[in-house]
Amino acid sequence: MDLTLLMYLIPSLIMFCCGVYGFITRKNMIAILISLELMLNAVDINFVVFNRFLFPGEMEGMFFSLFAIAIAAAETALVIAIIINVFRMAKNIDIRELTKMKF
Amino acid sequence: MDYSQFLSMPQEIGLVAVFLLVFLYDTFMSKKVQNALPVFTCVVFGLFTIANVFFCEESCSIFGGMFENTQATVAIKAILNIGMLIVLIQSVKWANSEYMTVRRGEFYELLLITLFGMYFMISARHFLMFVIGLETASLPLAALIAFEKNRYESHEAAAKYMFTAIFSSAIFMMGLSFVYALSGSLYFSDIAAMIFGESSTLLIVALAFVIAGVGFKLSLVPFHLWTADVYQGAPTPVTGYLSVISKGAAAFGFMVILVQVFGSVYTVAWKWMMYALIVLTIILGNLFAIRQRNMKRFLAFSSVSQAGYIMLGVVAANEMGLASLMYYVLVYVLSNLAAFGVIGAIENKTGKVMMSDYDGLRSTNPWLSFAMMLAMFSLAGIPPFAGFFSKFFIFAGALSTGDVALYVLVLIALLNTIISLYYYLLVVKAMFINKPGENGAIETFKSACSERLAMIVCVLGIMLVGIVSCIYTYLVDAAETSSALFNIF
Amino acid sequence: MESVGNIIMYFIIALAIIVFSVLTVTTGKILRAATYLLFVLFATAGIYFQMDYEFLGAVQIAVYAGGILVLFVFAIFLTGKPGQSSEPLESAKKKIGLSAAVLGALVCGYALFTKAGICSALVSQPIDVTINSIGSMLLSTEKFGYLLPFEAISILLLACIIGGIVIARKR
Amino acid sequence: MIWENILIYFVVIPVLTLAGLAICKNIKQVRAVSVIGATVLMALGVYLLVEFLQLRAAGVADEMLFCGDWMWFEPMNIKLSLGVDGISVAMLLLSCVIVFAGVFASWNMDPLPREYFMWFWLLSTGVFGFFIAIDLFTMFMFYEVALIPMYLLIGVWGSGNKNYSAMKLTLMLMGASALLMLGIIGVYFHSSADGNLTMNLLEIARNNAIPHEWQYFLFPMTFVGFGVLGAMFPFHTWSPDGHASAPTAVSMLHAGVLMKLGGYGCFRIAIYLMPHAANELAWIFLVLTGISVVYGAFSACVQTDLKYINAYSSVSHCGMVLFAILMLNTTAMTGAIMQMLSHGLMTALFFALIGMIYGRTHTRDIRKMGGLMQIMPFLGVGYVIAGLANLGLPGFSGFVAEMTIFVGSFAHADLFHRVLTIMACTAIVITAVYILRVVGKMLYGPVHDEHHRTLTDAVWHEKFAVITLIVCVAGLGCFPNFFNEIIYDSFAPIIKALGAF
Amino acid sequence: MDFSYSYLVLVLPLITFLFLGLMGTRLSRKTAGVIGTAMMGVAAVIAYSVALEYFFGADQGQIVDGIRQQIIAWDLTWLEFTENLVIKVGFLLDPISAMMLIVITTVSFLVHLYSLGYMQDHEHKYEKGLQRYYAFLSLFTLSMLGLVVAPNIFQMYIFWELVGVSSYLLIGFYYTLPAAVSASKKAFIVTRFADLGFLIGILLLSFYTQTFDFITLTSNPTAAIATAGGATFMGCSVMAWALTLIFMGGAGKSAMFPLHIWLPDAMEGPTPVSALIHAATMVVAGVFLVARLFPLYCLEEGTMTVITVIGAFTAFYAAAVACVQSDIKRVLAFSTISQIAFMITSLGVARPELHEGVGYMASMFHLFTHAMFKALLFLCAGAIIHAVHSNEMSAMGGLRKYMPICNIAFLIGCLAIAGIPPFAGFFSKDEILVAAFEQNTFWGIWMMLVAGMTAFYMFRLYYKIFWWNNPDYGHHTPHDAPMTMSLPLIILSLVSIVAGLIPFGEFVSWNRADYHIHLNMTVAVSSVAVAVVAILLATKLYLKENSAPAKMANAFKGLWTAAYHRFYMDELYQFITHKIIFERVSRPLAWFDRQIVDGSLNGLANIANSASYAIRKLQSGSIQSYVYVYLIGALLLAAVTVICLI
Repeated sequence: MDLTLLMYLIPSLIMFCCGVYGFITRKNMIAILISLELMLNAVDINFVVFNRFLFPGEMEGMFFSLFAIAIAAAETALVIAIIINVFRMAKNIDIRELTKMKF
Repeated sequence: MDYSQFLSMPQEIGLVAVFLLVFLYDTFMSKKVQNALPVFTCVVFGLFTIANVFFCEESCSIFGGMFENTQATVAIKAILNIGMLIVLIQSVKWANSEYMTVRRGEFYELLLITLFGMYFMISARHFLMFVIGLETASLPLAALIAFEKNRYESHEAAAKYMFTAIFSSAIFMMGLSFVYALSGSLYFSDIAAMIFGESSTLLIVALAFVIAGVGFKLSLVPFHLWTADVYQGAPTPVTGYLSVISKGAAAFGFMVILVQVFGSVYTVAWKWMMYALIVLTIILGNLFAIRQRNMKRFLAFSSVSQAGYIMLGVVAANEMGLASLMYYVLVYVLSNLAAFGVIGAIENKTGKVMMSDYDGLRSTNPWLSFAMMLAMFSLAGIPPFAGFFSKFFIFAGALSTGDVALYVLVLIALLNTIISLYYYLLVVKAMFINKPGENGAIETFKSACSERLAMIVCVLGIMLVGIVSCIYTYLVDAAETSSALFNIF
Repeated sequence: MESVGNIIMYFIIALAIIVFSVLTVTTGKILRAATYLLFVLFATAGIYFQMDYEFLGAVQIAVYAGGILVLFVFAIFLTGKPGQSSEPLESAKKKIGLSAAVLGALVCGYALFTKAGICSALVSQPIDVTINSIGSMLLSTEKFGYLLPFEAISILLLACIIGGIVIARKR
Repeated sequence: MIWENILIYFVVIPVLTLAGLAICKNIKQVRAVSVIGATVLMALGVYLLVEFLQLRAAGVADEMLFCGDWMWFEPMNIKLSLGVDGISVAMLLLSCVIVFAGVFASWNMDPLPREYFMWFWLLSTGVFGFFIAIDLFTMFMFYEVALIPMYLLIGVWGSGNKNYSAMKLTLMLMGASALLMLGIIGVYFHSSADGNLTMNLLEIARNNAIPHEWQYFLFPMTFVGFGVLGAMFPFHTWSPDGHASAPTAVSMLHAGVLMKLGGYGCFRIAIYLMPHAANELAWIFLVLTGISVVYGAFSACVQTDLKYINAYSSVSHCGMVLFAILMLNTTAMTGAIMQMLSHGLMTALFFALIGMIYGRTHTRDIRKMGGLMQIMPFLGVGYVIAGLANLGLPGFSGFVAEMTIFVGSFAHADLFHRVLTIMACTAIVITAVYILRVVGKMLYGPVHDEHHRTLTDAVWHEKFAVITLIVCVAGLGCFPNFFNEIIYDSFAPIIKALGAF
Repeated sequence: MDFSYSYLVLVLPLITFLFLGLMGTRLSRKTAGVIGTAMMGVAAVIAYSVALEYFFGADQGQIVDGIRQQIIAWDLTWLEFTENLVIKVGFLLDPISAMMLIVITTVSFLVHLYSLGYMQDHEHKYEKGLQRYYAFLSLFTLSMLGLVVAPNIFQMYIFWELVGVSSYLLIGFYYTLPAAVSASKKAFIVTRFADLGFLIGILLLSFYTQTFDFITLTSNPTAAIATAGGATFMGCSVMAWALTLIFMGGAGKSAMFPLHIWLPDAMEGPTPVSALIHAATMVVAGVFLVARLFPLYCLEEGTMTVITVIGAFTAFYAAAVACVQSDIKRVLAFSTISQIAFMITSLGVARPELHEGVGYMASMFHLFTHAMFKALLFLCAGAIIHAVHSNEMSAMGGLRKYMPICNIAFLIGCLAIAGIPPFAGFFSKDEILVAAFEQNTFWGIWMMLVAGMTAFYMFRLYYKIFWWNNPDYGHHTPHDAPMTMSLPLIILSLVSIVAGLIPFGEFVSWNRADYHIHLNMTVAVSSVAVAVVAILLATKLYLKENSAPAKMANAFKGLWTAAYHRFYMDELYQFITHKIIFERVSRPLAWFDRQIVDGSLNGLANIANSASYAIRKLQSGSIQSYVYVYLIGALLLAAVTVICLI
């Protein structure tokens, strides 16, 4: 039995979709952020496995993942700062707090 | 290791220098002169903007083709610089308000960094570079949006912006991973060569994800839903910045990606995708805008539909489309910033942002209403103001392909200008025709020098940019020297 | 033919990713969600190791699992009682989320599945992913050199620091 | 240099007047500046006419005289091209007269006279620019410049349901100009077979390169685009509401000049540049405009608001213009131009009088007026004259124009056209019905409202405006051949283009 | 001496009109009247000199080979439609136009003069607006002269319209009276409707013949007809259509059934105006028009039949109505209609081959004499109305004692119209009857019957005014009119007596050659007999007040009422205009315009608005729904494209 590309893509895809699901359904902002991390992580996996399986001679995919991790870290930090600020004002971090502006 | 390549990107270097100057001034200058920081920034950035005009170096492609400067990129960056300068001047008053004193240094630093990110979006010829540019352009913006700490809306807007931005960048990168799977490279030129003739499902999905990712920045329908809330929540100078500068940069970058990378699937796929998006964007943007009574929200939806018009230049996918796109961005920058200038001035003074507050403004503040009217007319595309010319050229650009489908598209867009005219006229009506409401019109006030200066620049721009034809001519030249972009066609 | 160890390893990793991902987004308690995320991240690092990108795997563990997750935990503690379980999800919302996820999976899955070479096996040729080569590529200005992104991302990080300060600062 | 061309001054003067108004301090200065501007413009118009006639008399047979072009947007080969033929000269003169009379008709504009006049002059700028330009882009630009001031002129200084009317008018006209823009760009991209695209009318016509299938698409675009402004059925509804709400001078200018842009554009752009489609599709628009003619007249019969009556009458008369243009022969087209001049003057006169009457009685409902002839004889007589001119009394311009149109249209060899002509002819009877109905109800009979007895007759500036217009109407009606000869030759190129198919 | 000075005939009234119209209010009323009259007098003198010069003057080519030539005294190009179709304003002299010059200027001058007296109120103050009155009279004279001397059909149409409008203005002279206003409106609109036919006729005619010129058209009528090349429309030749339509214009102006309804109402105008416009001159324009194009008409048998039938019927109809009217001006108005119908019939039955075209000559002759005696009758009526301040017969009676001059003049007029020799009417009417008998005995008898009715109703009128009873006039005793009014009466009486003796046929005939009138004794005697019988009947019934007329009216109540109401023609028109045109066409159209055309636009706007409202839920404010839309959008974009590609 060979480990094929597909076999690695399936968990990544599921991870991604879980992220989507989580984003849409969760109420807690941090939970939503966690879902986002799942999505970003899935993208990283994709890059890496594509690189390794299809273009083993180069390392572009790997480098992309490398930078993506850095970016994800930066994003997370910023979002958490914002969440904490929201918490300061609204005293909770329910996503439904963020519907003051609409229509 | 040829580090001299950095010298081929003087605009970025210059911008970093400006950033450092501001940073150092903010950090090390004494309290006494701290109040001059906004003016200092304006002056330095102004010098930088002017200097840019004189240091237009030759086109170059550096870092192994990762970064490219052409006359077109120089031009669009110059346009963004002008917009940035106007935003900086407009915000002097705001930045000098008591509340802002402690963080105005950061305000300018963040603004400059965002601009830096946009430079990269424009010049990047490698997807990693593009993503970094995109993130650099959007992440600090979230901080800027959340700048007004004691306004809840500000935070709500920041949160909305951030969540959507990360989600969209996840989608975008997902798309990129597919592209990578297809081509094995992230260099634009390599990808284009690799996917030539390819029209697999994966490519289409990748394309859709890429469009969605950048469409988020441009707020194309259906990727636009964050726009209104964020515009409303953000501090007005930031809203102005968000609505024009970041949109302009994204539009250019978008065009480069679609044309250079995906040029080979133009007719098969993305022409139609963009077609659908443009129709949706223009129509829905307009429909949403009709009902808005908050000026900032109103302009948000107006800018959504304007984005649709800008995209007409993209679907044209030729030199003329590119030139018209840049021209449109320039005019749009001036017009929209004029509008935001007025809104900002009034908000600074009275805190009022509803359209009904503007009733009878003409009788108390004739010049403000005049500037606002010009902005509205320009946005609506009424001659002899610049907006007319930009609309005309963007339509002409789209039609220059001779494609019958585009005629239909342009027709739809043109018919939608009627709706847009309707709501722009609503503002004019409020100011000029309506009688002041129960609380009376906004009282007469003298806006700050800086605000007036910015307004004058915008108004002059609105009046002259159209009639003075050399600007458009220059942009066409610039686009034509970048015709390597269109090689694939 | 892969070595059995690799295969077993793969299945453990895949299973961990799938199970913990699902758990992350379905668990009611936020702190548990963070913990499950940690497992997912570890598993991901496992894939990187399996792909021979040891450096990347190390970064994944250090930055993600070590850095980001700690941030999460801090945030969770800052914003509420950690053990608190949120109210149950509305089923309408669940359906919506599920439909989006499934549709996404279908589209992406179909697209990937029709891609040629999707079933290609791992080529076990040795690849040059030494720290040495990574380092030199990271600072190269030639093609496939990453000096410019490296510099650019430093500015991004700087911006995030400033932004974070601005947002989090009390005044 | 551009300044050596006399035509550019038709734009320069309004712009200068505009600038002058901007620095005015009080109403006296505003009036003075406006009057000076209008007078200079009038003089310029007459001078142009004389020069033009001299050149023609000297045997200069160019299609357009005083031509000149200056590169504007080089990448698209857009030039600022100027030039006039007899038709443009006639239209320019008309505009001069209306603007001149309009200034006097809005003598006591209140509130904000300065702003009012500024918009007024901006509108004029657009109108003049449109008539002197022969470059599609320039024309289109000026066309839109002329449209937008209407919104504020009606919205701020109008009366009645002004917000609705102003919005409707602006949106409909701008909607039409949207079609027009598409049409113009389309024409541009097919303007030349060898890739030297151009916006210049004459060059496009000379190249004659627009493929027939494209003409089928672009002709309706441009024709409808201009036709809306020419109040073509079923796109005429902006006109009644708009006119009813607009202040006097604006109605004058709008009906008198602006609606003429429609007819002028229809034939100068739509028909001239796309003769094939014009030949093939004319029948559709003939039916529509034929409906306009009769329909407008019938609708006018039951209106009770003076301005509505006149607006529907304009629909009918302007319909006649387009109708005649579509007959595609010299006589009918000459008639169309005559009708434009005539309708411009007459309607301006009408609206001026209505405005003056309304300014006194504060009602425009004819059921609430009566016997005004006894109270304000000057306005009454003026109104009767305007009415008679409108219903086509010989000696006034309307008769000449309508007869030329009928004779020309009837000369069409096709039975369909002739039957339509006869149907259009019936409008002259219906016109008589509604004109006399108003005259009878409003001016004649016993005084309806005793309060009206205290009203005064016209004052000098009003008389001046009215007399200027009456003289022009009668002049055109008594000496038509003078104008006929100015216009007649200008159709040769168009007829030639049409004949090529 | 050539005829170029004839332009003065037109220019003088024009100057008068402009002068009085523009400056009139600065003049006193009397001055204005005197100026108007004087100028008219001068114009009349010049017109006489032109006409007499034409008929009797030294040879300037008026007569060639015994045929009077058509001379164009002068012309100016007024408007060029095409190379062929040119409107020239000119002056055509031929027998009928010269004759008309005399008629018009004579009557017009007398009316001008008469009006000086008539247009005063009790205190002998001139009426308000007299300047305007004279201006309009001048305008009318100008237009009527322009009409008759028109050398081309388009000039005729132009002046045709102008007489219409001056008629309108004069009928509505008392513009404060609603009746006058509506009468003027009616007159204008009905004639305008008829003119539509005229216009279309002109268009048709000129389309085929490529000329407006009367001389070209009539000098070779066969060729002109042939230009149509036998084209037909709905079964009739287009030329027949053209000529019938042109006749329709004439019928409108000449108040032929069914377009006659405006004329009785037109009596709301001042009586001198009725005399001038609605009796003597303008209403015969239709006759003149047919006469002008006679060579063409006589080639289209169908059209001629139409003309005859309409004429004959109208003559009878109007006479019947006139028999029962109580308003003296109405009686005269219907009498006018009837008499004009005589002329029309006469033209209708005229054929070149029948008795050398006697009908044509008779028609013109009757036109001439009728102008004189009908003007006389109207002016008398004016004097009477002036005296008793009422139009109604019931307010009169026994006036012979108070107004002797008027009595005699009116009697002369009645005798003339009744066709009693040797008064003018006898000769001309006799010729008409001859012409009718020539063509068809039926028409002869028919017209003779109508002639008898004429005699009856005229004498009924006469007796009712001057005899009948003797009411009490109170202290406003009627008296004869002042000299300015009486003089015209006397002049016209004299003319009415002698005009029949003019050898008219020598001047006017269809081919402009000499034509010798000889009385057809059979017809003459029988027609006189009929007239005498009718007069006797009238004498029996109306000389003294008695109840016989009322009994008769009761006996034929239905008929009488119908006739009194003019056989409900007005009501029919009212129905058509108000119920059909206004209620069924205009109002629905206006509704359609508001609701459908405009409504659909407003509907579009509303759709946009409600669409805007409907989609606001999309902007729900929740990030999760935003993201959902975002994702679905992206996926759909991909999916749809993929599906389309496959």
